[in-house]
Amino acid sequence: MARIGVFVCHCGENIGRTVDCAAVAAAAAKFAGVAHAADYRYMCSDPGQNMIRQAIKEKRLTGVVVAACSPRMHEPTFRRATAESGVNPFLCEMANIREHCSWVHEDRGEATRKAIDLVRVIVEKVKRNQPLLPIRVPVTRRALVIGGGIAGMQAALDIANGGHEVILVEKEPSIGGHMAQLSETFPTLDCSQCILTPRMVEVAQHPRIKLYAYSEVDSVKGFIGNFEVSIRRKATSVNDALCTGCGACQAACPMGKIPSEFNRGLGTRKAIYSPFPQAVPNKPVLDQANCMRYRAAAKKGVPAAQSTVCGKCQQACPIQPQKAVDFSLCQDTFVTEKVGAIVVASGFDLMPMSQFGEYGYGKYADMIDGLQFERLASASGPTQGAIKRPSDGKEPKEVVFIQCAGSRDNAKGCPYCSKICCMYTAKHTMLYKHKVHDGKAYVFYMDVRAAGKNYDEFWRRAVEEDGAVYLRGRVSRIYKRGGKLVVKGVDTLSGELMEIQADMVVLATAAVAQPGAEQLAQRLNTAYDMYKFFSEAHPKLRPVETNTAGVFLAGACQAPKDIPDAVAQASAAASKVQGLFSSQELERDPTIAHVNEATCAACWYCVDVCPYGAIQKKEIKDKQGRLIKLVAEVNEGVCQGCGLCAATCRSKSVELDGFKDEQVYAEIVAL
Amino acid sequence: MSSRIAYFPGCSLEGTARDYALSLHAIAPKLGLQLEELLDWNCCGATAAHNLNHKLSLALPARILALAERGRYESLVAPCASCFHRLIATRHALDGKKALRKEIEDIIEMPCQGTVPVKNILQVLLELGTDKIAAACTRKLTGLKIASYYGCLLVRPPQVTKFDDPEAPRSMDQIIKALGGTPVEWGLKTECCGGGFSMSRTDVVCKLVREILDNAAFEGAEAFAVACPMCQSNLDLRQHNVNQRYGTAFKLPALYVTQWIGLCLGLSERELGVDQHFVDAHAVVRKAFAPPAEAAKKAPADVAAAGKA
Amino acid sequence: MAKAETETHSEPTFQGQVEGLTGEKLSACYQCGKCSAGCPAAYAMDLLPHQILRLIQLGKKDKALGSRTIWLCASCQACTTRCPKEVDLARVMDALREMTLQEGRATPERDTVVFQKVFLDWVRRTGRQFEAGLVGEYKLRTGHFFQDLDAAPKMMGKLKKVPRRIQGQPAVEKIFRKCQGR
Amino acid sequence: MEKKAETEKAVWQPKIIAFVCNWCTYAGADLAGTSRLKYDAHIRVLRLPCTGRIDPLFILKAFERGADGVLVSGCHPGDCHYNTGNYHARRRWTLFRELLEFVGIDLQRLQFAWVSAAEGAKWAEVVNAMVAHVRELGPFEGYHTMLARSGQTLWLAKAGANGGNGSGHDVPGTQPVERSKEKQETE
Amino acid sequence: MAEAVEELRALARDLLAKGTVQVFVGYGKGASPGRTAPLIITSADRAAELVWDKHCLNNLAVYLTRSEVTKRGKVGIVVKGCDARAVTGLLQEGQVARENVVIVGMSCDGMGEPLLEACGRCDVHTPAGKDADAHHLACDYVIGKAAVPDAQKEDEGAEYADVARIEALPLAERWAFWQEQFGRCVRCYACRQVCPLCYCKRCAVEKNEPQWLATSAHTAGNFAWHVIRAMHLAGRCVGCGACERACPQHIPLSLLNKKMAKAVLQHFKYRAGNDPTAAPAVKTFELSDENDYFR
Repeated sequence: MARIGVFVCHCGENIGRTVDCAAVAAAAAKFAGVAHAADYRYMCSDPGQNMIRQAIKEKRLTGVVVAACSPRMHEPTFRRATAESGVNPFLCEMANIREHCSWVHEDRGEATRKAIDLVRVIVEKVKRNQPLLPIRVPVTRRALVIGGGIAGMQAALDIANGGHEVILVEKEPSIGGHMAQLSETFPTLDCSQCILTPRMVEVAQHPRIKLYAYSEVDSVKGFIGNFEVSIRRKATSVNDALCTGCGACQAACPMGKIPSEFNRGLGTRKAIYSPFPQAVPNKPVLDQANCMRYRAAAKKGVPAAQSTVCGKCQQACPIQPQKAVDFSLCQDTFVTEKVGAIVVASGFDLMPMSQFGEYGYGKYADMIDGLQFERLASASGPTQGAIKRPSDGKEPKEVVFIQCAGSRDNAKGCPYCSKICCMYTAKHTMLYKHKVHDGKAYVFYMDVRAAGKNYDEFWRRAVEEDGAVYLRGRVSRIYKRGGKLVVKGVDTLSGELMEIQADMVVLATAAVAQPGAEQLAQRLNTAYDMYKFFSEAHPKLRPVETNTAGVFLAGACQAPKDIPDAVAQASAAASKVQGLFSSQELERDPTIAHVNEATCAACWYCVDVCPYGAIQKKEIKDKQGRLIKLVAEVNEGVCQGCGLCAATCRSKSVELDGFKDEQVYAEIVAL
Repeated sequence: MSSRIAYFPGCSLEGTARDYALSLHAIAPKLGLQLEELLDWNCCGATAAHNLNHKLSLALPARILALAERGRYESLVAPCASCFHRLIATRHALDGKKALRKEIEDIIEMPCQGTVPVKNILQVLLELGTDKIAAACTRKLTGLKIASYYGCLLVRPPQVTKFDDPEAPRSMDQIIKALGGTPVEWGLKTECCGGGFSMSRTDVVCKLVREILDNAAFEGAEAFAVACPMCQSNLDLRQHNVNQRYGTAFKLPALYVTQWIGLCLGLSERELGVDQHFVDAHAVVRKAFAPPAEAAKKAPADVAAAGKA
Repeated sequence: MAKAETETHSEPTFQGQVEGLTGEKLSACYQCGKCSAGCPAAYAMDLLPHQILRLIQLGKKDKALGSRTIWLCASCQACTTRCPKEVDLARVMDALREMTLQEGRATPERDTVVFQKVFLDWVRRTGRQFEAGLVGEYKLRTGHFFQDLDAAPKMMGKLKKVPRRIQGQPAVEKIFRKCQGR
Repeated sequence: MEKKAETEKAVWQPKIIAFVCNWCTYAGADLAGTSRLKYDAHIRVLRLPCTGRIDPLFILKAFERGADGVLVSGCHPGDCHYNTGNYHARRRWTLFRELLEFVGIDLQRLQFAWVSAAEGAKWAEVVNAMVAHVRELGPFEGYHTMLARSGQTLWLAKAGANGGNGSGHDVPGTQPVERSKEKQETE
Repeated sequence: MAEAVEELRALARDLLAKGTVQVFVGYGKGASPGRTAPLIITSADRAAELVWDKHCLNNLAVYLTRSEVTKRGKVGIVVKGCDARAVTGLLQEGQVARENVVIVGMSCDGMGEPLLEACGRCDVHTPAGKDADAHHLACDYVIGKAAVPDAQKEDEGAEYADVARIEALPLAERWAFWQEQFGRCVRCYACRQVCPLCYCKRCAVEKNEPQWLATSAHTAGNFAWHVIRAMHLAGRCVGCGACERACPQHIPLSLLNKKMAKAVLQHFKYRAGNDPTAAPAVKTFELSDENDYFR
């Protein structure tokens, strides 16, 4: 038989004025299972709390009901007091007779009657409460960072400098991301590589950062604090342990015509290559699809190691006796890492020009996108920074820059603003004018969005000092006429139709999600929006968390971002991770769901409705290990206790601690 | 080719574009195309209708669609791009819009379910297959540089016409290629010619036609291939106006794609109505088929063969 | 000085009217001007297409309906095809023209209207177009007697000399009556 | 029996049970309190983690216990503390209310609202409106008679006796036996 | 039908003999003429007992979740187009593994004499066979070709006419109507027994602590029982009507389920049992779902 103690608080006059607290206590005393009832002026005060502690001891109470303010206010207080006298804190609950009663009603009789009801409800609930122990989940204090762009590098460095191990996974042969492709950066026009490469080296040499380049996350199991990640290491045919990165193999490779991804097709690379001189790690990878030897071997159906074709790279390798170039390393390998938190920094991509029919489907050599222009302008680029147009290497005298190419364009399925184009286009006009003094730079724009420190000043400088001609309007059509690209646009401000015979056109194509983003999100069981950008847990208050505990976001994988924003978010994510890593164990609210395996019908409705993917299928086997049946199972590390599963379950086989059917039933019946 | 195609000539093919009809009827049997002229068809209302009265612009084509449905045809082909557009646009407008369809059906007093698909001539020819066309040829356009001019209404807007590419169409070029011609890659394939303004705003038409002629000529075109009476007449009839107005000397004959095919099937310019054009095509045609001698010789046999196919 | 149209709740705004007629969402237009940039006839227009749409948004009915622009639109569908906000501007132009005529407003592009009216008239009378008649009557009504005389002989060779009524003409006539509400 | 019925009428006050989520509506009701907004007292709030936790069974049970009206309220769409709980709940209610209406229940007696933690005033409005509606309709005679016919009079009698507040002595349980036992203890 | 039944017997015989299936579920002779009874056989030589006529009303899908059937191994089962929907539902809800059943679709011109009104609106007289796309349940075998054409799903009006009739009644009359109906229920649970989708190991009504649903057969308890049952079948019931046919008290149970089906179609554009790949309506949601009734 339950022995509940009821403590009614006057909260000075706040409750006492409209609720007859003594009467409430008196009524409560009569409730079945109530062993003690008292009222006091300030229950939350020390004397008040002492009353509770004493009563628990003296009256051997099995549960506590405090009728006072909102549980959102003082529940922790009274649960602590209860716990201090040896009763499980979850056996203490509050009846809200202030916010929900005394403060909102005037008639003392009605308010008192209501208060009595509210107390009765909670008494009936507490009678059925069970002691709950906080769930402790061990935390593996290692982090996985997906993506080695500026955001990923920043997050990795911050976490590593915080004293924790970091696994950094990059799908390209080198870290650096898009920032490594940029020539200069706005709004300061300082050289991108000059500020980036030291960071890359720092990452490479950091004792607590383990870098997996040319690798991708293959699968993710587990939950916050306890993830198990399988990483695919793509075959490089190069023995990293031996390779010194001398570059002899690249020099020797006869395949010279392969378009360089890093230079976005404006330059070429070899079949065995590292994407750029300052690459980190500075080890080449062999691209089998473009290697003579691998092709020949594939035709013959023999392993490349046994082929005799070419092999110049191997011959050129100075390492002795065993060559670093090793054709037997031709299979992808897998490694598994255990981590406690994951930072996604998989970055963005650009909308392909093939989507612009009205601009010729990107078939015109002299129409390039923003990143291609960066490579043209970059001192380390295919033209050593000279602005030469791709078709004939001539210096373009009239260049048209087109903003919002795909962005803010519903017809292209991309109604959002890409955020970075206004600024980098302004930068492009400057870089161009600084190198081609007699050149003309036209910019077609719809609005110039330059909110940010020194941003507006920057684009104005492009106009006022460097003489870029800004035309407000979209371009409707571009077609080739001999060596020129005819650009048909309009300046809506003057109402003038603008037809420009351009030597080169630069499209500021929309920033879109990485091709693999959707699959990655699914592997991580995190939400993504209709444009395949990762969704943050709350647009304002939880901008770097996801709805999956332990998975955080950094950089442009969440939405288009410029460098400062990406870096800031990366550091924020890193600090979240360090917060999580600040203790060995993670304590979680024990009000979670449980499945009655005996009655579970395995319809999996709970599995599908769970917002957290916290419910999985569990095999029940007999002693011989034969499968008897499947049932649903709640992962208490992941469950957040919403109870959606409990309500969805038709056979009532799922119960939510703290809000069990019995408890709710009792509450209803008590009214 | 047992599928029954309803043939909707449209008004201009009875008049200004008579040569279009002539050439189509000349090549159809040789390609095994069976076209049944839709009985008692009416005018689609063209630009005028949708300019002045929306309901009318739907009702007139709707009657045509309804006739085709009543005739249980498998498809309805309209060689005139303008007619094609009005028909398919109407079909699109009524699609899934119960109330509107009801209203229009009440106006035309016929059921109009939109069950019969509408096609333009290029679609029909492509479905026939370029290789089949090539096979039927008795002579080839020896590398003649031809600019395929599609104009507006065959391809725009794509969600309505659902045909080829609105910005860089290829279908007519493929046919020209099959005929041994050299398709010209040029920028204004789908630029507007001024369409219905031929009479009322000749100046506008001349300006647009000039740009089209200029770009085609610049890219080396020796002649045009078209599939639209309006385009044809603007390029052809207005070419001399352009030359007068702008002091240019363009001489680019504009032949219907059906006429180009016809020529390659061994038919004469007269049989195909090519002689009715304002810009004389004879020189270009002769150049294309030089040397004409053996082509003429081997013609009859092949023609017979093609006839059977 | 320009002043935005004051909305009265009794009758819909100009934008409301046009949206009603076309089913297009005109508030979507953000004035990027792509329609104007691609419009083949824009050079000859007194207002650019995007400006017409802006006038609709501002409720400037008289200025929009009084413009040459709406009559210079060749319905080439380039704007509709390329509009980033998926507004069917060609359809909007149709609606504006129809509105102009229904409200019996004067138009600066009389010839075009005449041509199209004559065009439809022949369709109503015979069920089909009678080009010879069309050209003749158009010249008569506009007074452009000497237009294209040089082309005439060759042209006439192609054209039918006498109009032919189709059996369905009464049906067509009826369609016209129902659509034109007479 | 008749006497009871009379007293019942004399003191009748609507009995309305509200099922609310912890994060938005409960907090909103707290705000109404801290803002000292006054609203009708004849509502009893039961707190749950999320509207997604609310099972139609709860609502039927509330009616069986003599509720004259039931109010369900939670976070606005998109604001759910658990991301999607209220969306699933919404589908559930869309069907459930149509079903109840289909079997003859006036939907004034089963109302739904989204009340955020910031909408103290809205909470007060919603409650007042709900109570007012139910006052107009009067006691849920239909259900009450059905219960009476089903021999479930006990709860109703109590419900009437002290003004719709239910019995102070009735402890839930299923077997009538247990119920009477409990009664003896406490009376 | 004569040749169909022979083809069916031959097929069943073959399946059992070859051991493709260990148990075969079909129709057998009923207790009285003009009736059939489910026939569950495990040996080829009993295949001859299978029948196929106008009276094969039962929805045999219900046996696919019965352990006494499934424990024997792979199951061969006879389904009509409508029953196939139930099988689809079971597949969607993971109750049946496709590889564990051999589905024999029977073309059907409609059942019962006179014809069941549901059959009048049937749009699956001939079940989909192997050639069916991923969005339809593909039967392993289809026997015969239906003589009558599939009804066109033109207007939902006809489909839900009987529901509409009730909806049209004033509130009070609706209440009275159902009070009368539910009053008659004796809680034999036949409705649950024959329902292919009532496969729960423990029904909500059997749950005690707490006993949400009263078990004794009084109106209030019955009311709650039938309302909750309708909720539990919402978006899942395939409208086979077995419950109503099984009800000894002739309570129009289909009305409730059809009301839900109507609501699900109207609000969530979903039809239960049509598409094995589709997510059941009550498992998912749309941001744009109906929201007007929320204050």
